[in-house]
Amino acid sequence: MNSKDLIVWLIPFFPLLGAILWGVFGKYFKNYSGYLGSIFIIISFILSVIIFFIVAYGHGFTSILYQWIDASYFKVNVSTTIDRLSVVMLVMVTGISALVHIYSIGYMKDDKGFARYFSYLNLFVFSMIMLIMANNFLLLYVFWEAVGLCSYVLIGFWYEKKSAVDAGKKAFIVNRIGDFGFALGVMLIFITIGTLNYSTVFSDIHTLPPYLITTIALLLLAGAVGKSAQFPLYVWLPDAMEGPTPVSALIHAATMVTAGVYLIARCHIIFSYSPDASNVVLIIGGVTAFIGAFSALTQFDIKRIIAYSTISQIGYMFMAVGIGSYAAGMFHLLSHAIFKGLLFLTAGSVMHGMSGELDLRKMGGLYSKMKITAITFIVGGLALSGIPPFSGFFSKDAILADLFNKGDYLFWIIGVLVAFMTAFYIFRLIFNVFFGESHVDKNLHVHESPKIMTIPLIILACLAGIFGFIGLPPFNHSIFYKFINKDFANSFNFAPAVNNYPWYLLSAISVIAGLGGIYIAYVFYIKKSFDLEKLKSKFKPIYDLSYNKLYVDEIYDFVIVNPMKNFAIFLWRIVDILVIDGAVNGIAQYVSITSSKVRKLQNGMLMSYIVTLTVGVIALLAYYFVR
Amino acid sequence: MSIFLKYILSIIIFFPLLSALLLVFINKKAEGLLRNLATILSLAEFVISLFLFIYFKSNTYQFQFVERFSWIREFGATYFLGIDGVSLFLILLTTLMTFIALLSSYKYIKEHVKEFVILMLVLETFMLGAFASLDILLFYLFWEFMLIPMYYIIGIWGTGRKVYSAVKFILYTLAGSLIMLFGLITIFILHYNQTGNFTFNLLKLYHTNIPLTLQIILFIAIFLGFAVKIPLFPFHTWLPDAHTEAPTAGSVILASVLLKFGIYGFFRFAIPLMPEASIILTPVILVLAVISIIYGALVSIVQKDLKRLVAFSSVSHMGFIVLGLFAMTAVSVDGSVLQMINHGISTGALFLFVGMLYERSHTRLIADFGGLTKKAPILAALFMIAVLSSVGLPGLNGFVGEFLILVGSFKQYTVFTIFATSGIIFTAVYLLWMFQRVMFQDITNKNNENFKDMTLREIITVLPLILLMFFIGLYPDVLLSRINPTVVHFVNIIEHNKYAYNLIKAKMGLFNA
Amino acid sequence: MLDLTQMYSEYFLEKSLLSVMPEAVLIIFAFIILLLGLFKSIKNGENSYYIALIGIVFSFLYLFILSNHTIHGFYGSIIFDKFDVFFFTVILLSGFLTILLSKNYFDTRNVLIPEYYSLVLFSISAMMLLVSSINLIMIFLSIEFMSIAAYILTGYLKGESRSTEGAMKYFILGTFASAFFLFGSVFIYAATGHLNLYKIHNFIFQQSYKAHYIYNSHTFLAIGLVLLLVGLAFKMSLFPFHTWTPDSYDGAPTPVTNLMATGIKVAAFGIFIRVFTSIYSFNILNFYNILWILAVLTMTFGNFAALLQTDLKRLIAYSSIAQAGYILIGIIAGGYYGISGTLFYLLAYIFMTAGAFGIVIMFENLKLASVDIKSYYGFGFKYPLTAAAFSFFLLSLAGIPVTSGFMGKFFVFSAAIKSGYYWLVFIAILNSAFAAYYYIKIIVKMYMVDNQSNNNSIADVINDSNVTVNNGQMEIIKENHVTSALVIVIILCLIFTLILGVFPQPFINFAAKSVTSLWNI
Amino acid sequence: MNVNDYLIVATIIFCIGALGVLIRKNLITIFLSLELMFNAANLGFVAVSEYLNLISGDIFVIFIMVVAAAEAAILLGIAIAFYREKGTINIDDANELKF
Repeated sequence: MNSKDLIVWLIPFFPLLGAILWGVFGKYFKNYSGYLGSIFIIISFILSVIIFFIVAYGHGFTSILYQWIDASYFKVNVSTTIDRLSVVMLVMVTGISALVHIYSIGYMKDDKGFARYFSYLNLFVFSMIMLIMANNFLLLYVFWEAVGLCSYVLIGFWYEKKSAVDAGKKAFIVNRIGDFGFALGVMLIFITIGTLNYSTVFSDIHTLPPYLITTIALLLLAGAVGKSAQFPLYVWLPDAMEGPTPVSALIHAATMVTAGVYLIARCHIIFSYSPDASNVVLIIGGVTAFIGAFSALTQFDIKRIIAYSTISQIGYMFMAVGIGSYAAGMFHLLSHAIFKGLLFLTAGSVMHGMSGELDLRKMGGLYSKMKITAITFIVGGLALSGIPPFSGFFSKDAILADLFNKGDYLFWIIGVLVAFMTAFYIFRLIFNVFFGESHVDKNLHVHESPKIMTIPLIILACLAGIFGFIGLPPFNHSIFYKFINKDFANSFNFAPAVNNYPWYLLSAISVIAGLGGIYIAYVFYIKKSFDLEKLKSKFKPIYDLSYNKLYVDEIYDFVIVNPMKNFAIFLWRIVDILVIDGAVNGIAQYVSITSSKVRKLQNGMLMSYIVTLTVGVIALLAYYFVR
Repeated sequence: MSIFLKYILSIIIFFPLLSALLLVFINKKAEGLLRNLATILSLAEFVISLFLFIYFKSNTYQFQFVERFSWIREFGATYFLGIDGVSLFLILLTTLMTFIALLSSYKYIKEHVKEFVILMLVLETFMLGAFASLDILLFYLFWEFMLIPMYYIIGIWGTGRKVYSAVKFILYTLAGSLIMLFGLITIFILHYNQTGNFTFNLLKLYHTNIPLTLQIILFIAIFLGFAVKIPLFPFHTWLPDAHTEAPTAGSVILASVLLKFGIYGFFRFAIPLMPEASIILTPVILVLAVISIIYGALVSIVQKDLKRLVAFSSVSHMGFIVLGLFAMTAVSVDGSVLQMINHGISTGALFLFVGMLYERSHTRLIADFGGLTKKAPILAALFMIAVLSSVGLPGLNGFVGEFLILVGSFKQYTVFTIFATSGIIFTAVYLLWMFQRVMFQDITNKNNENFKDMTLREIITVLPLILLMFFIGLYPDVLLSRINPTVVHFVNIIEHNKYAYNLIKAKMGLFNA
Repeated sequence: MLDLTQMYSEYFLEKSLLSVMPEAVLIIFAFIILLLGLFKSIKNGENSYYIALIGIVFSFLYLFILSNHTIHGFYGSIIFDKFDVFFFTVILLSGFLTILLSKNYFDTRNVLIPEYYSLVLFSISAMMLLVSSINLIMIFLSIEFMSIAAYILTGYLKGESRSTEGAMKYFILGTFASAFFLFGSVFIYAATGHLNLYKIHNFIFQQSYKAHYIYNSHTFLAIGLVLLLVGLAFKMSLFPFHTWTPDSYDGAPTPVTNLMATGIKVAAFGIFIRVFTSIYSFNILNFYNILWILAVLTMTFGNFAALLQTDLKRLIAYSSIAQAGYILIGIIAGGYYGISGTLFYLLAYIFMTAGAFGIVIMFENLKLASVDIKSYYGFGFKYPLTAAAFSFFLLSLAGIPVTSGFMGKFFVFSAAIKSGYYWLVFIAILNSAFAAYYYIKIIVKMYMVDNQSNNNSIADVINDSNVTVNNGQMEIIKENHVTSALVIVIILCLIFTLILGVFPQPFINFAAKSVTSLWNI
Repeated sequence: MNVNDYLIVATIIFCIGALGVLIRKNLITIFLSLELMFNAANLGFVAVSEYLNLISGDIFVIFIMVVAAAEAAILLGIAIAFYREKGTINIDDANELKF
């Protein structure tokens, strides 16, 4: 095990160590668990940065820890693959996690589950790192589930709240539905190719018949859709906001939910061999992007708004990877991680200041009260709505450009539309929270969050400001593309690098869309030049549709959940108890009735005994002479 | 030492019986002494059985630690013991679980302690004997008498409709095993007619060639015996009752060891004795298995009684194991063997936790719980781990076996496997929902206001299982490397017979396809 | 084939006496007891009990001395061979157990003790004679001898109407059956001209119908064999000739019931095997089918009738009918394995039955006059060892492994399958599957109860010493609900039931050896 | 006269006896019918042994007579005991033991 491997294995080691320590000896560590935990994460962040440079100036490598399963011809190792894709993700994940950890120290201060919280959080970081570093599908699947578990426990962190626990369960089960497909995909890969190692799979995948490749791709996609909260499995993410806000920031904005995108990017070869699957990805992405943005328009819960925006942003990424411009997808993934993490943390800071209030109708005019939060929030908002020079602009624009470039004009239009809506809802949020007259009830003391929370915000805000510039000069000449495309080079249908169109126009269009959104929000909520209520009533159906998230939950309940439940009850009450058990007991009944009849033969009458005997004799004789 | 190793199996089998005899002479008033002594003896038993693991040669499928003595010359029945990779771990599981069951029942069993511990030890002896014997008559002796102590345990220390459940349990299983006996005797006689000498030696009987039609009949006969034990879908209704009413220790043993005998019987007897028939009937059995998986899971969702829920869940889990076994690929069989152990550990642990809940609040209705995490964090954490291992969460033991089973069966029986895989969703649904209603949310029931957390003894009781869950989940090779040779051999036999079967099929045009 | 000249050459008295020595010993002791009974001065009960035991022991001794010889006696009407050795052993054992069980049984009942024991000895000797007789006359005589003793013993409880009624039913039916037996032998005599089993066998074997014989001798033979079968089936209590069994078992004093259930049944089977293997074995009138049907009917009836039975004595009576059905399977299976299996089963059977009756007597001493299994709750924990033993006997009757019952069933069934009676065995197996229910029901009653508030259970009766069952017999209960004799019986039966179940080898050898000496097996 | 005729006569007597046992209620009468059956057997034996010039049949008859006498004694004993308890010797009154 040389130094490189050692570093690689140390990265997940520290979070794991933390998880175990706080988990088992939590009550001895108390608040130190927070600080130590953050330190652990920072260490692994540093290590991953080192790895990043090792890879950037060297090349990727794999390192094997031990053989996990060896069942005759089914062999799986616990081993990592370190390439540009994974190191980028690594740096991002560890970085954001470090910030979130630090932030959490303040946010979760004097929560009785402090240590437990950090144990879960460390466990999550560990699982996420392993998910990224895994070099075979089974290991990927393992940690795919593991991060799901972490999100389950973290969403339901405040287990006394039924809504929280329900949300956690929902998240886990919906994810399971996705993983059902994922698992089948993994099995299919194994039985078709005979191994689960990335390298072999990707090199041999082309030998399979197309329909098989498509099937595999779609099954994997099912997993991705579940994890990344894409249509039709996105229902769990809004509810997931029941968890502590830093968790939402880390898991449900920055890292875990984007795992789906990472998966597709990781399996880009499989997808690039199956255009149909890629198109499915594209369509799902488009639909989701729109639905997310649309549902976000009318929500009042600030976290839910951001959650919907996450859904729709991931939709963007799906569109990107769907058309094969994985670089753009990854680019947006990273920048989104930053500014969405920022947005959530700031939202958390707002909550903290408002002592848990989430309804934006009960806010307003907070700007003066919590400046740092407000400013960082606005930065995040601008980034989200794709206003230059903030990171969102570059990444989103890259995607839009590639869409247009690929000739998927419909999806380009959707993209622009979504950009517009995005800008609108996020600034609706900002205006309602920070500006306008205050609806905060008087006896509530609003205050700015402590340093330990604001510093991460500032850091992230700065990142959101500058990060985008790695996307320059435009397209495949950009630093990031140059770096990352080395990994995607062998997927052949990725976005071409031609500039046969006025790209600045496109950028202009998207920027204008963004600005338009902001302006309308401004008109609505600051100038109040329209009567919103009238508007509401005018577009009532659409409004309700949006407000109730297209009734998807209700539909699921009606179509799947309830019938299933009733069927189960039927099986238990009717089939099990009535039919099968009834049959068993029925036999017993029958036997005992018969025996009660048989006993009557022995009626105590000597006469009848003699008759029986004689009859017997006659029967025997008859047997011979009638025969 | 060498002598010790030579007769180690007999020692392991009869040590508990002797311990029971020892306990007979202790005054029944001295309950504490009885309990401690029994527990210590069972622990010693477990330690002894570890020698098997240490001295087990993992590179061969041959039977090891073989002992053979003449027993009944008239039938060529011999006292013939030996273990391979499969029975090794089942024996270890048995000894461990008996120890744990005894440890778990310190508070639960309040009356007739003496009888209880004696019965438990007797039961252990017979279970071990059944796993170790390679002589069909010997096996049957152990196999059927096993029911009796279990029957007492359910009927005496059970709860609610215990008598009904106990009688149901014993009649169900007895009927099954008697019909099985019929099949076994017939094979024995057939072998005599072919070779002219009586023998119950399994390894010799393997070579009996039975005409196909008769084979199918016999397979069905023997199938009934084992299917009831497993239990497979239409024969499962004794299980919920037995599990629900049995005392914790009883449920633990029942779930973690007794159910395994069905699978073990298929593995060791039914399939190798009647390969063609089992190949022909595989589709039927797989259908039943898949039905059990989904049916069990769905029914568990709507259960109101914790134990009943776990019972149905183990119907579902055993379905997986049957699927893996009858898919008859090396991987899937590896998986099911591993999963037998896993199911033993996970479900055993679940029953232990349910038992703890019952001891504290004297109810098993899910509705009566809720919000216990606040009162009993340790219980919650460990219970959670057990639940997750039963859900088949990667990193814990359940996952490895389940995945091996599925991936192994996927090629031949894609459709079945897909249906089976859908089971993982339902499993998550019912277990997590149960856990939420029991452990999370606010305390609704006043009785749980002063709910105690786990005592040291209880922690010690479950800790081995929890550790094993992680260990097997993270490093299953320790088991697989020992199981695999046996399984590969088994599969080769079947493959060979598949060939033979195809010849037969060609000859008699069984299926025109 | 048997060389007749050689047979006749051995006819002289010593040998003849020698051939009946064990029986003779018993009869002598019986007379001794009777004589001692005349002297009122001596404490009769005790003495006669011990004398009877000594008699049995002596008879065993003679048996042991003669065990290696084969002796023909009384002009070819008695034979003493290995077969007898086995059956004598079994019968003597059952007699021994019976006598042990009888100790203290009559203390509370005013009956003549010495006569009782002498009668028991008489009937035992009659059973032995029956097994060793190979001549229809001898068979008839010993059957009657045995039965007459049994009739008296059944009605021995003076002033207890149940007992008398049982005796009466037993007597009428028994005599009726033996009338059939007689008439059957008339026809056989007419058909073959012989009363000696061997000669009859040879006659049928040669099928030598001479001109001056009756032209339709075949029909006669058929009638004869059928009626003969009726006579024997009655003693074996096969359906539909079982009707006396439950009632007289129920009415008789329990030790006597034990004697009937074990000794008489064993003797009946013994002679049936002799007759069957010699006369019926040609299957000229395919007797196998008829026995097949009889076996199925018998076991099914027995089990069905026992299923809902609550009176323990009747329950065991019915179960013994069912057992007869199982035993018959072995005889049907025939051949070396079939017959030796049957013998083994019989040996196992007497022990488990005697054990069960031992427990029954214990209950009776506990003053549960109608031995109603409803009142057993708490017994299991009040007398753990006794209850355990009882459960063991019941399991053995049910045929659960490690008990002799399983071994016997297994032996018999595999023999039957070997001879190709698949269906018969299958039915038998189904039978024993649901027969298990009523044995298990008793265990349930002893150990388990759904609601703990269960009154009038033995436990309670014992618990409060204030309770004085009718005019202070409580003391008597207290002291002899477990007598040493009972304990001995139970322990003996327990040990043998276990050994026969686990290490049957020597006993199988014993049975097999005795079978080899059997005619044309 | 052919032996068959004797046998037929014997059979008839036997059946009469059996019929008597079947239909009569009185203990004594039933026993008489039983005796009839026995004697039918005796007749048969005597006839056959006469016909075959054998002695064994006759011997058998002697024994049967003896046994019959013995049984008569037993019956009387039982009948008296029965009468003591029930005050009658009608067999229908013996129905304590049933089922």
